[in-house]
Amino acid sequence: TGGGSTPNPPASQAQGQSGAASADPNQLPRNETLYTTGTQWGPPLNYNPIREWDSAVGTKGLVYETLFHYDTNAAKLVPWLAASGSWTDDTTYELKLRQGVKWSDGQPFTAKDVVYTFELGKMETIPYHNLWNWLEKVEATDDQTVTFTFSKANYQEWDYMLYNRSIVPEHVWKDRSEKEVLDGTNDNPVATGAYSFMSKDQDRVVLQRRDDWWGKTALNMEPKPRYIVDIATPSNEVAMGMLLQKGLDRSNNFLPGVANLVQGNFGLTTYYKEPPYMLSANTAWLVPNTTKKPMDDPAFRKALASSIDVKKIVESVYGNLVKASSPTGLLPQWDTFVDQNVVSASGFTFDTGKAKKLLADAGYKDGDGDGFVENKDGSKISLTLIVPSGWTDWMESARSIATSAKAAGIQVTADFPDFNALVEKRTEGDFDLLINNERQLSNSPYTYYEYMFQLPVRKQQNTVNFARYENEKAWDLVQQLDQVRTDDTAGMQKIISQLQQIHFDDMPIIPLWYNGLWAQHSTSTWKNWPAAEGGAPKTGAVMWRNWFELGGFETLTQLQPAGS
Amino acid sequence: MRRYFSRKLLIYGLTFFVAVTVNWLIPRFMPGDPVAGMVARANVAQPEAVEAMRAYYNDLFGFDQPLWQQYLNFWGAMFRGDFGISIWLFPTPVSTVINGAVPYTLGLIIPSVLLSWVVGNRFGAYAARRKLLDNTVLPVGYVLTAMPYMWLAVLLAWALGVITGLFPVAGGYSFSMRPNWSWTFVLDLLHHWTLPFLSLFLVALGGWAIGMRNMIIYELESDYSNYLSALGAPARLIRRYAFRNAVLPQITGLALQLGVLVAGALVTEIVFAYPGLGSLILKAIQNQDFFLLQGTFLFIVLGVLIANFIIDIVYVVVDPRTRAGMAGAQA
Amino acid sequence: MLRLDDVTKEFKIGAFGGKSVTAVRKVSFEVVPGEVVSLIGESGSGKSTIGRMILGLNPVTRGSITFDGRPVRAGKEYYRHIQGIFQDPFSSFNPVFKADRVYNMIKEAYYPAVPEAEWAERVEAALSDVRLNPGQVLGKYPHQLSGGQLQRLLIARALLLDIKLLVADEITSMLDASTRIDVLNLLAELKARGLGVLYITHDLSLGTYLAERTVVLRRGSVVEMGLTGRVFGDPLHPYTRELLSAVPRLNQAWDDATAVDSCVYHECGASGALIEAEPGHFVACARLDTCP
Amino acid sequence: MTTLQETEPREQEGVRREALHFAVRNGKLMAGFGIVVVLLVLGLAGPLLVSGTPNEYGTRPISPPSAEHWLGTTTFGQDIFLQFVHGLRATFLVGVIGGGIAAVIGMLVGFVAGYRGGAVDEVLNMLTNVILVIPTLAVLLIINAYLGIRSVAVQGLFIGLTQWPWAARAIRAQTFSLRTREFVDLARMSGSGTWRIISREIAPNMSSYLFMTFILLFGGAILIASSLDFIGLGPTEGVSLGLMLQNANQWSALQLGMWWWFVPPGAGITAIVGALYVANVGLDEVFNPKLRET
Amino acid sequence: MSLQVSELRVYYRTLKGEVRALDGMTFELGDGEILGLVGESGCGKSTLGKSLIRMDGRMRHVAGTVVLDGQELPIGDDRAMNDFRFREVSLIPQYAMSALNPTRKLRRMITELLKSRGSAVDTAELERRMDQVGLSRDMLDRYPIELSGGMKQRMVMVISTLLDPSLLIADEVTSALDVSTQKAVARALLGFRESRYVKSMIFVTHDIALTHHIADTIMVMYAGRLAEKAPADVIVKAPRHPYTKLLLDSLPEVGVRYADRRLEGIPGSPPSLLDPPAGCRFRARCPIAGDECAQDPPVAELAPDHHVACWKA
Ligand SMILES: Nc1ncnc2c1ncn2[C@@H]1O[C@H](COP(=O)(O)OP(=O)(O)OP(=O)(O)O)[C@@H](O)[C@H]1O
Ligand SMILES: Nc1ncnc2c1ncn2[C@@H]1O[C@H](COP(=O)(O)OP(=O)(O)OP(=O)(O)O)[C@@H](O)[C@H]1O
Ligand SMILES: [Mg+2]
Ligand SMILES: [Mg+2]
Repeated sequence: TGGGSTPNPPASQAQGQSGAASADPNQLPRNETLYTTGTQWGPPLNYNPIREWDSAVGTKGLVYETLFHYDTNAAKLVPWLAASGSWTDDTTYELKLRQGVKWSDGQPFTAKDVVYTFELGKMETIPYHNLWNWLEKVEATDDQTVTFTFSKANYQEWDYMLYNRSIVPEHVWKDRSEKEVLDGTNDNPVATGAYSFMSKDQDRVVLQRRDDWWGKTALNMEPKPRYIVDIATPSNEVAMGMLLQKGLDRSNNFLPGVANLVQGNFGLTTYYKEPPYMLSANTAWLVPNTTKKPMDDPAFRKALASSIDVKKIVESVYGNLVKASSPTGLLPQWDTFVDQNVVSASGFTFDTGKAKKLLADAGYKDGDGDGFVENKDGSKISLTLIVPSGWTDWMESARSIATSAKAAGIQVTADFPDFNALVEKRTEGDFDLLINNERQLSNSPYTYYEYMFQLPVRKQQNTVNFARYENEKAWDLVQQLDQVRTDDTAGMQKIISQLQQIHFDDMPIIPLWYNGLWAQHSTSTWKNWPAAEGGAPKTGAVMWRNWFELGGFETLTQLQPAGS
Repeated sequence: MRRYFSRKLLIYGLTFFVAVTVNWLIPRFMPGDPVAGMVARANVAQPEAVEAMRAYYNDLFGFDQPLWQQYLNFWGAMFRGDFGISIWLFPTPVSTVINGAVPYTLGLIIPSVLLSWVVGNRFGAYAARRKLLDNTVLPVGYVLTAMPYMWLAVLLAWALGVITGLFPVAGGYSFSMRPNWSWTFVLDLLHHWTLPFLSLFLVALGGWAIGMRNMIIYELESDYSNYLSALGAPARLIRRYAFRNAVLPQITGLALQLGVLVAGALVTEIVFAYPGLGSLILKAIQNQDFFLLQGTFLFIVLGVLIANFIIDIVYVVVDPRTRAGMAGAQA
Repeated sequence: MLRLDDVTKEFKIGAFGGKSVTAVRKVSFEVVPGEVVSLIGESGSGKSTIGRMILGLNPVTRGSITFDGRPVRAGKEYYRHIQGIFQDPFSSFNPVFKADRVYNMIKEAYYPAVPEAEWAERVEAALSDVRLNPGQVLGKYPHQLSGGQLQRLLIARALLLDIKLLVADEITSMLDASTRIDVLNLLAELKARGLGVLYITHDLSLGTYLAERTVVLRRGSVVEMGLTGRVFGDPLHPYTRELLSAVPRLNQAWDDATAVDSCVYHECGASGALIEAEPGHFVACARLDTCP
Repeated sequence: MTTLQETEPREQEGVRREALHFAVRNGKLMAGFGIVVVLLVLGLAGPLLVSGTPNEYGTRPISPPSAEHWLGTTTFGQDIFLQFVHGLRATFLVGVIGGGIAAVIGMLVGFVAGYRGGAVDEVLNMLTNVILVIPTLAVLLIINAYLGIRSVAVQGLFIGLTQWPWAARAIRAQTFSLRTREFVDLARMSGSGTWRIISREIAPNMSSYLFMTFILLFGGAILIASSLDFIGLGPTEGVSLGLMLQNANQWSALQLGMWWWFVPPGAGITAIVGALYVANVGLDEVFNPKLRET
Repeated sequence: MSLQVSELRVYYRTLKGEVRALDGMTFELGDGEILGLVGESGCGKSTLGKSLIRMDGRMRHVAGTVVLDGQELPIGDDRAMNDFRFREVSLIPQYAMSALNPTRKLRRMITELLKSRGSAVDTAELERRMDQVGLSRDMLDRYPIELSGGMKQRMVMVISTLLDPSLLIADEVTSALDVSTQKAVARALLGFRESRYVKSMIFVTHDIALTHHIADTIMVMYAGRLAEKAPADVIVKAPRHPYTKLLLDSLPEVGVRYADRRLEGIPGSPPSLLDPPAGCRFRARCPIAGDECAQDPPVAELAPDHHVACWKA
């Protein structure tokens, strides 16, 4: 359905620039096209920026845009559709919009669009509906200015909002019902971004650069690929095959063994030339169900944490493609917030002996001599660690965890239910242990601790605090953290230090390793990919959802044709 | 003849009904909640929003109704030609999803089934009772049929795709193309089709060749063959007759094979990232997409039944013996 | 002893039972103890079907068959009194087992209490009754035995049970002349001991050799029946005559004169009902007098 | 027909001896069974001879075949030969369970439908058709996916429960032609009941055919199991050749040049199934005089 | 002299050794002669028939020659025999009921068969012959399954003789038929000779009465050898060989009743052909056997055209 209904490419485009470009609109010239994969696993479904979880790649970031981007290296917001923004008082935020930005239908972009977008959140089913718990009102002071008035200023979360909400055109959307806003496929997107959708099919979405994009002049940026084809590969092996065939320029999949290829002569690059090859994107945790015995005992959880040989997982399962996490689990980008004193005093390391001692001290003994400790009441402990079936690396990791826990005397068996079954168990709290990593790098460790400590614990926990760990004080601290201004690093550090202490004392979840920002690039058509060395860009290396705002878009502007 | 057909139709209809009911039931008896999975994928942080979404989708898909009601709705909707909305590919209608995938799958299955059948039968017939060929064609045939589809597929992809670069390893057509009716596009389609086709074709080929070889040996030993050779008829004629008679059971085999081939195609499609029904089924399962599953199953059931029906008719036409009513006696 | 009353049998044929053929139509006759009734008719006239119905192997479509006044009820009890020998001795034995297994089956079913040794004696006695040398036939597979041996093994099997009626369906069809006569002689001896025999054949000379009475069957209906001497000595029905004339006889050319081409016998006598032409001699020809 | 039947009365040999005679002279049968037996022995004895747990990580990942690791190692340093011998076990187990169950159901349905005929036949026929028409692999996928079937035995069970229809059809047809044979009637006249007749008269007559059916089902079960394993719906405990194949594929063994990881499991499956098929033809030739090469 | 068979030995290879199914047969068959071949089951009648046209894989031509119309038939050479089959020697097989390809209409089958042998179908002639055996012409447009057994049998007869072979072998073509069909078929065979569709014929059966009706000469075989050969009437009325006599004695006639005259079979059974004893093979069952019978009896021509292999005859 997609292809035919998208606007035709501008006439100027047909002539192309390089002689090699074909005049056939049905066949994209290789040297002007970027082929990527690793973001979506099924057909592109819609161009609806509200559906951030299943809209076609680029809906947010390439087609629709946000007010700011976030520079992960400098740790600050970068104005995008907004020219600037500032807190005029504790609970009022004033946003200045950029001049001269136009929607793709030619209408000017104004404050009304921003107001409309945020007011959409008043609808119950809109993912950012929660914002309105602490946002009082949004007003367009004038065409270029928007004023947000808060009942409670959650500075950290607000920054997150600023670079995460796609702004939609009021003049197109204003009559849409809640159903349409949430479920609509938004077939002819009118947006501000640098690209427009050209077509989509079961396994791909094709974007075409808009040569009249406002950022060309205003930001002095131009993404280099005239076309972007994002391919939904069903599996890593296929991506690997295509990468080797040079049919792909970029794979954002986890490709096991890619280290061999990077070192070999295959024209593939990654961010680092040596382990861990990739930047870190998120933390994988071992989540114990703290409502169940004996995981309800912090001492037991600590012993469990000490029993896990993460280094072995990193080396054997991942072949050093990932890095062992710090005991805090905070991503390396958040190093400034790690309180080394707390870590050295209370942090944990892999030490089977210590794990055994912790168990013994806490009263877990192996009474029946089967090599495994029992509960204090003498009942057997037999824990099941679940990870989704088919997630090979996690399955191997789970096996490894089980092995090392057994060495410490804790009986853990790995089990691999189907993903949906696992989700159900996770939601209902019907599990012993699981592995999870559903918090990405963001502007603030707040999101990390929110995940760890959010209260209240409900009957069904959908996205956070799967451990069902209840600590009023910790949650209080998290909320305080939210209300620290984002430029107040010291203030943040103070609260985070306390949170870390609680984390170590209670071990509600056990950080294991950092998953990489999987990005393998082929240099056969495009070069100057992000890399650690020399003058290479340091911007975001993936096209995953939300990552265009974290530097992913900037990377596109720095690409160079391989021939140049 | 009329009676025969109406009876057949009745039986097929009943089979259809039961099969579809079973297919409807199976996903529903599985633990896990598709909406929960859907919501989980949305990865919405705020619990309230999650609850709202959950309620909204449960209502939308009718999961809040009693099971029997859902079942009735299902048949009702089906007769209206409405197969519901895919959960995984929300909000795409199931029919759209299937329509997009069916041409690829059919394009893969039909030629590979028919060609392997035709070629395999020829090979087998040719090899039978010829020592040299028998000792070459036969072992190759066994190796071919004994190969797991995916193993062959991956080897093909690697050898002819990655290493030699002769064929693409993924997709239904070039990622640089937009579907259109030009020769370049058609060639491109064929180019992408070749490897998946080949893997299905080769595996099936061996089976047919062997089946035919065994069958035709029986025929070559039969009374009518003996009679013809006693009258000095050349081997060519005898073989031709034997072939025709040996092919009849193979026709039944063809119908039996169809269902199995859907499964083979599934694996192949996954290996080659080919956008057919197979990949859909797997995804639908992984995402508990009841509606898409029902839709694809319905399609398969219909396909297999229709193929069987056609073959039933073809059989009556080509084999005079069935018309005389000895059908029960042969396989 | 055995009575058939208006027995009719229809078979469903066609791939899905669309059509039906009437294999046996309103057949009635009787077999009394010590009597051999021969059932004669061309191939497909329904002879075997009648035999199988009597043996309870095929259900009767209409009409009734009674044995000693009771209707046929296939089962252990019934077969204690009635046994059959089928047309094809080779397919009457399970090829993968030794031929004498048929005796063990009888023992298991009917004489579980008889000691092995005694049973072995009984078997040997039965074998010598049929003039078989036990040493030659016991412990062999069916394919190692000749047709005549097999046929006699089957007769011996029936003898092990103290049966009252034997249905012998073309039990000599594949034997050469000399073996054939041995089998016939044996049946005659059994008959003398009071056994009733329904002797099915299409070979008239064999039918007449043994039988007191003969039933001539054509296309499922009885066309003529009566004492053997009368039926063959003075055949009334044109079909019987034609049959007789077709029998090849030594020293005698085929006799074309009796073939009644002028009388299209199967179309006369729309009712097909039997007429008693002389006491005990029935014929189904309405125009007996008009036919030569 | 006639000549044959009349020849043999004078021969002192039984069919069994004769079959054996041809069996040991049949190259196909011997080669086929030979390969299967070698692999079976490898699967049975291998794990006892080669020590270690198959999934344990070794110290030398990604090494090609060598004296120390006969078939090399995986990305994780697991010894592939060790996995292979353990995998063989699982693969044979799936074959036996899946093939066995399917054969049992197929025989039951086939025998009853073929022997009883009539309405029973119609109903069973329909059941067969329904199972035939249901996309079994897909249903297997679902059952496997949601019921958390994670052991080789249960996998075999489900395969067995769905793979029988063709066998039932074939056996039904055979029974159909056997039940009209007169020895069946003779058995009835000897007071045998239905079950006794099926099991003691009809089944022994098609024993070679039944055996062949089992072989084909056995091979089929192995192939289906490997497909399931490959899509990631195999058992999660233990190793099987299919799982090895899946792992090798998921960790891109072939692309990374580790052919020694990808090739053996597939070759193993091909060898087992192929050898069984070859043996099957051999069997056919042994039991069917018409097919014997003269 | 149309057919001369001399000292023909054809053995079957089996696991246990060679079965000497034909062990030195010598006989002649004249132009236009119908030879009835009778004998106990397993005595080698079919083997003789097969040897003359097509030996199967197990058969081995050990010795002896067959000369047809002055030409020696290469009976051991399957390929070379092809030139003679159908044109010179033809066959109506015992399995006539299943000898027709079930999936071809008859007309087409016949056309293709003849074409493959390099002749065209003469439809008029074909139909005339069908008329002669009482088959209606529309049979040609039917499938074999649509014909009854007797019809199939007659159809095969017509087909087998289309090229007017000089020798026709009819192997037990009537044993499965009922008397009236039997009669029709036998008549048709006679008619074929009359019309010179075939010159001479070997008619294999175990129905002596029937043979007597159509054969000019009857040859009695016993255990792979010739026992007696003589004009039909002579055999029936004045047999010389003890086996022939006993065989005839055991024939019931219509009207003969057990009660009136008890017929007797021949006691004993024929010897195994695997390793037949030396001497007369009937010796063991022969009521008049003497010491000389331990020697092979020569075939003696006791009267013109009356050959007997017996010391006592
Ligand atoms: N099981 C069956 N199903 C359908 N038709 C049958 C069946 N058995 C017999 N018939 C038909 O019933 C008729 C009588 O058959 P039956 O076997 O009784 O004949 P018959 O007199 O014994 O012949 P024959 O001399 O050849 O043995 C035939 O037309 C036959 O085709
Ligand atoms: N294929 C064979 N292999 C071994 N021996 C055979 C074979 N065919 C026939 N014989 C043997 O050859 C001998 C003659 O067989 P043949 O078929 O010629 O007998 P026949 O006289 O035609 O008997 P019938 O009257 O039963 O047809 C028999 O003893 C038989 O055992
Ligand atoms: Mg009969
Ligand atoms: Mg013969």
